[in-house]
Amino acid sequence: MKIRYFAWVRERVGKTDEDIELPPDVTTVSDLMTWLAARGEEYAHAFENPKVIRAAIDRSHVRPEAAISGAREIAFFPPMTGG
Amino acid sequence: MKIRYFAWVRERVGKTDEDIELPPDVTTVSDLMTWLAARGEEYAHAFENPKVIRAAIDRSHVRPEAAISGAREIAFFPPMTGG
Amino acid sequence: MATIRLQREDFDAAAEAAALTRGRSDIGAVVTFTGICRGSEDGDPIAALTLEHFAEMAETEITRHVEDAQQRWALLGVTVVHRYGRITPGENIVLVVTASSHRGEAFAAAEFLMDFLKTRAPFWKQVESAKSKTWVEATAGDDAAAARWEKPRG
Amino acid sequence: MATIRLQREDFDAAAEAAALTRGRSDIGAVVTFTGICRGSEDGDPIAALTLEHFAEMAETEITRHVEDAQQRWALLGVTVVHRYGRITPGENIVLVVTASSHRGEAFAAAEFLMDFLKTRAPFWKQVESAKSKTWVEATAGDDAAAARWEKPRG
Repeated sequence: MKIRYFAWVRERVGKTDEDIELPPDVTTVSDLMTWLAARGEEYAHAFENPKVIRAAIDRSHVRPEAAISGAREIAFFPPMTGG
Repeated sequence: MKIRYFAWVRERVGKTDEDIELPPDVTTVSDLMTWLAARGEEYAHAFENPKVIRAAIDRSHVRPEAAISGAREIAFFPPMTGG
Repeated sequence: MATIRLQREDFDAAAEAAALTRGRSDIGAVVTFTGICRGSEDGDPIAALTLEHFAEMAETEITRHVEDAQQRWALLGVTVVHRYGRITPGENIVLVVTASSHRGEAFAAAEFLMDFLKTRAPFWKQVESAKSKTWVEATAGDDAAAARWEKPRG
Repeated sequence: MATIRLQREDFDAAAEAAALTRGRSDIGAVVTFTGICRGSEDGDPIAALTLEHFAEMAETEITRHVEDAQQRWALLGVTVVHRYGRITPGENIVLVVTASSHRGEAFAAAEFLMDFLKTRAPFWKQVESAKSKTWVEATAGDDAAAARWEKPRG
């Protein structure tokens, strides 16, 4: 599955995107944040406060409890500050 | 006192403005409309429904009960439709 | 800090907006409202609108409402231009430009000024069609829009 | 009937508004909102803003909100242009133009679109000052502004 990072999530993780094989017990966006946070120091830093991180599955905003099965691309980013 | 007319009030009265000597018992805007309406057919037509006519004393909107003493100029017109 | 003009000629909305922001870096939001003469009124085609106005009072009233807007919101610039005379479909009628640090103030002030121009500025529109000339009637909707801004009486 | 563009280059607000109204006589009201980079943030001078964006999602999200606005209000034209990349004080950031027969719809749609661009479009602003680069934090005020438009859930 393709994972993309933006803004300070991207800066902390240290990459814009990556392809990852997920274990079968990672079924929601929230699970995925917990799983990513355990991958290393930079991920732990990026996901230290999952409440402030927003997610999109296949370019639509989703809540942390959203299921990720069938997703092609999941993006993580801070709250938007456009406009 | 100078009286000015605008839009369909002007069209009905048939003039843009005039100088009038008012009798002392005409003390409010409402009195003035009643007094003007008795001046002739064109005035009667213009002021046949005083409720829909707006007035300004010295370029400020006023209500029909406003006193006219001290006024230099009184204007009558329909509700505004600018913008 | 405010430009108010009543004029027969057309205006250039972009030039007016540019004049408000030129050389400044404190403005974060500019709202421009342009009112345009439509080609039909209640479904009937029109040839033109003629705007009659009470010039001296219009200037006074618009100035008063611009000052009121400046007290209500932190505005960094305001421009109001209102045309009079004969205006054909597609032509501009009125322009309001408001500038502020933040968008909320600029939007609110522009709506406030337009609502007051519609109901309190001494302008009257006459519609000219192929068969007649008729004065536009004031609408309850415009009065309701203006009433939103009324302050509670103390 | 809608133009949506994400671009690095500046835009010409006047040209975009003119493009919406050209050759038409059904439009009575045009609202143009321009968001501009201010020279200071919370009182501290800034050198520039850098806007990062998620391009494919931004297009999808903006299109969705433009379609929502078109269903809510009788719009005769909508243009949204959002810049990304490095933007210095005084430069344009975002443009929303809405056209309608009547002013109420044009104002409401422009405010709606701006509130959603602020809170839902995937853009992130980084402030560059003489001493640091910091990401702008989302504000509760912007969330509240966007929440005004939420439909009651059935």
